[in-house]
Amino acid sequence: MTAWWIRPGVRLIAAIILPLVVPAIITLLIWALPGDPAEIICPPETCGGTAELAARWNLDAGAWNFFRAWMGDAAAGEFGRSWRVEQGLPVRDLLDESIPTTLMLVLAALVPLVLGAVGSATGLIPPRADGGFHTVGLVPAVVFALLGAAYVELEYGAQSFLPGANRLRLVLGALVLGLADGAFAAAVSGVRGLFAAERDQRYVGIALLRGERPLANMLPNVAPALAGQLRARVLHLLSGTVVVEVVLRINGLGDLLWAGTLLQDFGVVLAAATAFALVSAVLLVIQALVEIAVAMWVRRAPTVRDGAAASPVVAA
Amino acid sequence: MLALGAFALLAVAAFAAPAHLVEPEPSRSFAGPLDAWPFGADRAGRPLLEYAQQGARVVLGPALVAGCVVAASSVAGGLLRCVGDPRVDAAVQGVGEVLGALPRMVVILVTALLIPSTSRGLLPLAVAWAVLASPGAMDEAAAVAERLGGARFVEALRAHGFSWTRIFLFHVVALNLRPVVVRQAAEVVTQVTFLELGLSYLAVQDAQASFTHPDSLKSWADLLYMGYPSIVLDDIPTEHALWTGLAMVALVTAIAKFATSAARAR
Amino acid sequence: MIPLLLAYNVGCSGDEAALGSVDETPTPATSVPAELVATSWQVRMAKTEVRAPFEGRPSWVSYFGNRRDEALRAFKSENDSAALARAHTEYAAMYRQAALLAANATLQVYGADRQPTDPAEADYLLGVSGVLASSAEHAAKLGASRESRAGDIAPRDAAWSAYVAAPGAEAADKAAGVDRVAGALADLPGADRLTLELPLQGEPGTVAAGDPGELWALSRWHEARAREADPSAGETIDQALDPYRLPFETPPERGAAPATDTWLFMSPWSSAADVQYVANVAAGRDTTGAMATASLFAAVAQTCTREGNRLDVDCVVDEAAHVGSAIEDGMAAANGGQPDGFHRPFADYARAGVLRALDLVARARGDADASGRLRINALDRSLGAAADPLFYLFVAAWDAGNRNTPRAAEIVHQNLSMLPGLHLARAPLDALHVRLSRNAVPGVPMH
Amino acid sequence: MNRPTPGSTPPSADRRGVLLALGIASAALLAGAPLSFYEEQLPGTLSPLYASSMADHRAQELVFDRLFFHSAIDNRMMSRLVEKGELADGGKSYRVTLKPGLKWHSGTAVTSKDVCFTVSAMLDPGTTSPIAEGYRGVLAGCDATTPQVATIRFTKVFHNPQERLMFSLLPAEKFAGKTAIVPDDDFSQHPIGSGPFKGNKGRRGVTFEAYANAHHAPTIPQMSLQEVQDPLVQVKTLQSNGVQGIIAVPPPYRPDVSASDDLQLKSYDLRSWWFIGVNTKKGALVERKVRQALDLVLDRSDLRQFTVGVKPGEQNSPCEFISGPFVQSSPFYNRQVPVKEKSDRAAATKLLNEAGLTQIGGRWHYKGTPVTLNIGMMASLDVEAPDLLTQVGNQLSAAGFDRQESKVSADDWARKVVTGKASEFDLLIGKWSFGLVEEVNDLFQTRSGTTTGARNVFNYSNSGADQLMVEYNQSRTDTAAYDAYHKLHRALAEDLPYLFLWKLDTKSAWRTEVRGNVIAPFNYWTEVDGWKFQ
Repeated sequence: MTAWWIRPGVRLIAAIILPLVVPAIITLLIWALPGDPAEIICPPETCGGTAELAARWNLDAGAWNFFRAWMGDAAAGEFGRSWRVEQGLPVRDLLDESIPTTLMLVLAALVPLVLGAVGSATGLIPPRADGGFHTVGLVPAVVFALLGAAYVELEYGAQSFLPGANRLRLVLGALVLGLADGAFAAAVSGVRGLFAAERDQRYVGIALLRGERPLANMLPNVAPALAGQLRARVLHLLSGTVVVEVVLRINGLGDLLWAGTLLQDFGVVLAAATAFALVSAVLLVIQALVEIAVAMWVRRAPTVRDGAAASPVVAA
Repeated sequence: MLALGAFALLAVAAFAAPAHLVEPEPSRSFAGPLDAWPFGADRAGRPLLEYAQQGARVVLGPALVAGCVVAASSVAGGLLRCVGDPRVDAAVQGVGEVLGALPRMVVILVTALLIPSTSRGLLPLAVAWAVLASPGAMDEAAAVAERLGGARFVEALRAHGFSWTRIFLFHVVALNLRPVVVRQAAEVVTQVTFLELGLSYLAVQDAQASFTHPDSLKSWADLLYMGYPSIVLDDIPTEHALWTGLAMVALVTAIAKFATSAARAR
Repeated sequence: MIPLLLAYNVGCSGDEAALGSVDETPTPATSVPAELVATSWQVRMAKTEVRAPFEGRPSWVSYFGNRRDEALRAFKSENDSAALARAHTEYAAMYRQAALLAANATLQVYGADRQPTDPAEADYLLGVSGVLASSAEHAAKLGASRESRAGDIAPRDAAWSAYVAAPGAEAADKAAGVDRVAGALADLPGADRLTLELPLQGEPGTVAAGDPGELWALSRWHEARAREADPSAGETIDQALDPYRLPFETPPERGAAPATDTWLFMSPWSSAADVQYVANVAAGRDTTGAMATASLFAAVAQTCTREGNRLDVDCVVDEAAHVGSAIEDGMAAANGGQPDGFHRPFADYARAGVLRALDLVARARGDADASGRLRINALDRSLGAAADPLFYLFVAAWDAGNRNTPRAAEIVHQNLSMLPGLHLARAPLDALHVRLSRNAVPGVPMH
Repeated sequence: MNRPTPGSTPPSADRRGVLLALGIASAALLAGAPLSFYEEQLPGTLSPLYASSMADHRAQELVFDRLFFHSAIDNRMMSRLVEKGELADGGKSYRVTLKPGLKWHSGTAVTSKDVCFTVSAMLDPGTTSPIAEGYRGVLAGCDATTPQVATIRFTKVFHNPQERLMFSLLPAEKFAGKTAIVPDDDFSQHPIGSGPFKGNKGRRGVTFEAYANAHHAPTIPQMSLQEVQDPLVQVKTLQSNGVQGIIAVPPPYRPDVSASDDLQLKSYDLRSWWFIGVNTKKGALVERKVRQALDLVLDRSDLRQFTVGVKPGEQNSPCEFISGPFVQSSPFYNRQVPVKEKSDRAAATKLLNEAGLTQIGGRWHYKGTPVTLNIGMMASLDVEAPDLLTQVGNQLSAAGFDRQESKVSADDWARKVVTGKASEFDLLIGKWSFGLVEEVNDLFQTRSGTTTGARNVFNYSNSGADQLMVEYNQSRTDTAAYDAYHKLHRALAEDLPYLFLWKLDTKSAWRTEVRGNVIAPFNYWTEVDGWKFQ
């Protein structure tokens, strides 16, 4: 029986190194891309200042130097200005606008998922419904997003980026993220499978015999697995935000990452990727805490006394 | 049987896919399924069947490879848990946590841009996606192996005189890990299909070269992009393209579903 | 379905699906009285019996497609002398605008932007251009090329010098060599006219030059053919030419001339009164007040005149759209309430016509800015059947004077095949374009 | 008053609800709503020194004043800033006297200090801008003698100095005197100009607020620029009055616009011609006969019909074939060089055989290996001519060449193709747009540093062509220049570094409620003060 603290411990360590590992990997990958932004804005063939621009953007001293400088500034909350996505705008402003939007989008998309999970755990949602959810899940997020984008554009026309239309885009984005790409179907069937497997355990049978409710008994044991599944779902949603935000033109982190990567705006890409990594790290910490809490709860639970007192029901 | 049948259909489509679309035939522009069997035609009068075939060719290979990668890592996860060495378990879990936590689309995007535009394809992206999905699969397989009894189950079978290979390959993998491994692989096959559709559409929308296939091939995303206006706008004769695209996606998902239930049946 | 109508559907857009969808929305209030709208040829010709003389004739189908060369020959084979006179008159007007275009381009390239290496004979070209464009300063250069040994410049110079000494219509014709233009009714001479290869001064090579006088000769030749085709339409021909006369011409004094349906059908002017009004305005007589009750265009001019006798451009653009809709609805009413496919293209003639007429009114009132804006709006309205090559050449001549060569070159290029001899106007225009382009800031090709 | 909110084509029953809702929404929008229009793409920057696309140039025209400009109506050289301009010290400098009472959007006065700051900024090497680089060969310096008078010094005497002073004026106060202006300065997002509108760039569009000034009185209170990629959605939104204009309508959608009474197609003078660049340094394409054979294999009439949608023989079509690097109406176009409208497979096969290629199993082989053509196309052209890449591929394949097709993004085009580093391609489909100046030396002259051949796609090099282009540059008379380019046209039509396709007009679409909308060539918004919209 391995020590209970190993698994949450590993998660906490991962949560700490993630926000450092991800920007480092991204910097190496981006550096391998052919050409650089200074060449695009001021091509050496037609403009004399390429070297000067590269020096100003710290592109002339290798990947490690750029990464170190960027991390140092980022630690002080200074992310520099966007080179090409929103030329001249501080990346900090872009993050301030994008992170809340993406979090709202993901949380809104979680609502149907959580409801589905509770419904399947408690049996409110019958297994028969799974087929229907799978059919809806069939439609790729791209198609729902396309329909939503066209509808908003036609409905609001010139006003399609004012607060009213943006709220509609968020709602549509949440629905698309939550339902399409099989997200909802996977959540429901995943939780149902977990509880089904748990219900076959002996202790649940005993709990039934003792007249206790199975859910209360199963919950502590499945809590870590549930946390794991929930984290997987959120990561899946986060990954889906890139496509949904770009198609539905939502000013979120995914859209920022896509635009930054296409235009090789290194400052924006690193900031967006690090933000993603931080969200992942937070999820890891939450899962670790749940595991620790369950482990502590299990250790403090009363030990089962010897056979006679344990089963008054049997005696009756 | 259904899974094999659907898979065979898709494989034949992919195999028969033309390298390039046929010559345009304006007289059959946007012809319906009845006029241009079986799926109708596009604006230039070319059959949508070729779009479906080329889309299958783009998706099938890489999706299967990704499925195999996830299946392999899932089996590895289960077997390692049967070994029962805590240090190995911790190491596997540590790597899994970091890989699993990486924002998947971030890595996919940067990988997509790393590949020179003339030799872009779905395979490297599918493998990258599979590698990122492996930790989850290994976790689940390990949980199943744990429930079996892990190392104690193996020792019991050893006591019966079975050889190591028979224990691991037949008893552990074939009998017990099979459902979860097949389900994980099938899920990744579907996810890779949806990934291809998403990336293909984003390339079309942002006037970029395609990330997932050479531009001479069409993707199912082209069918969906051609068809979606017929829903929102009137007098746009492209509904048949939308249904064709959705039918293709349904085929892939059906294969995954049937394979999963087939693995669980025995 | 009347063959002519079928022809319209095919002729006007070549694509059935693109034909205008009929607008069901109610008629907007327009300031133009309904009875004036009713006098327009469009509304009158909505009735089949009025349109009958023009139905099914290949000549008018070619005219509808703006293939004026085919229409000219077809009128002759159909022995329609009145229509033949009109076609020749329009050719005369087009050649006059071509002559003005060549003159304006020559005045810019060899006048304003003269360079020492330009040929000596440029003086002759400036002279002729100065005569045609009424620029005495440049006309005075005639005579300087008397001893030129290049081509037949010397006799031309002498002829035009004689004109300057004793001006008069016949003298100008003699100078331009109208008599040297060979051809009969429905012919289109001019293709054989060669540009002059004038040697540069102090540098090797020659430059191709076009003599505006030759284009003037072709114009006068067509005018003569028009009178020959229909001797009774002399005054109508003069009146039709008035808006397009060259600055050095003095329009002949005359009363209002008749304009039969042959002259109005598919023309930008909606009624005879409009033709008279436009002719008056072009000749500098602003008869807006007097004709506001007879001419639709005059009514619009009166509505949109603001204090200081200036025209409100937006009001005119609005009225042009309303007149077009009013005419469409009038045609539908005349057709038993049934809108028809050809109503919209016919109304487009009037939509462009109002803007073209009011442009001339603004020019007559000395408001160059309003005139320019109305002219550009008219150009944007002259699409499909209403793409009158005569108006396009009118704009090209104006552009050449404004050194705006790209648009002028495009217009000349589009009409080369229909107007033999137009290459004479292209020579000075090309020279001006090359000179402007080589002196401008080096442009960067954008991808 | 104008026509009530239109519903131009009677919708089918089941979608009438949607259009009715749109009609009501649009009516509400009309009253006092901003004038909204779709651009081809969002501007990358509002800083005039770093404009890199046509969308950038157009947006900046709304926010800044150019010292001198050409009127869109009668092409006269005009200025809204300069009261009086005169040559000084023998033509090597030009003294401008500014009009009084001009203000920046920040409210401070426009003075000669700003004129000299703009000149110094462009001359400062710290300003890493290709546009500034262009002016460094022209301007030498500037002196602000009095608050209203500035004297701009040139590097040499220019025949027409005003043509050299058509740059946008920048406010000295915004940069605190620092003349090195970098691309990622805050100015790119929140510029201060003296133009008719204050610009504010967002992530999804740009809003322009009218700013009344001594020299500007825009009647439209607010304008909003939107970017949408799907042209079909753009045209439908325009028809339902969701927006009031589209800057560039692709050819396949123009019939829908011209068929509607409430919309008007307007011409926007941009001289653009399309080409297929040939990699003359790779494989079989080194052989001139092979290039000539490819030129004969292409059926331009079919290409045009299946992509741009122009039927053969259509009159006044916006798409006219060319046989050289100029539009047909240009004086530099050599009309003796015929256009190859239809394909001629027999002649092509003969040429290929003469070039030493052999056909094995229906596929052409060169020196024993099958010829595979790697065809690229600028990705954004797919909107104007849908499917062109596939059609070209089809025709070459039918003629016996294997091929591979791929699209090239705008960044890759700017970074690799234009700079001659795209050697992995065999053919590249692209487009060039010109203003008044149609000089093509940059495209075909042998590349050396940044002086010549700066946009030579495949580093084409031909001594004969170079000789003609030098002849053009050094010609002392227009005739010599004219003849040089005519000979160049013939030489290129024979040597074929490019397979020349066609010229294609650009058309804008505006609702009829927008009036007085005169569109200026290239810069588009020069006469925006005269535009009106209820």
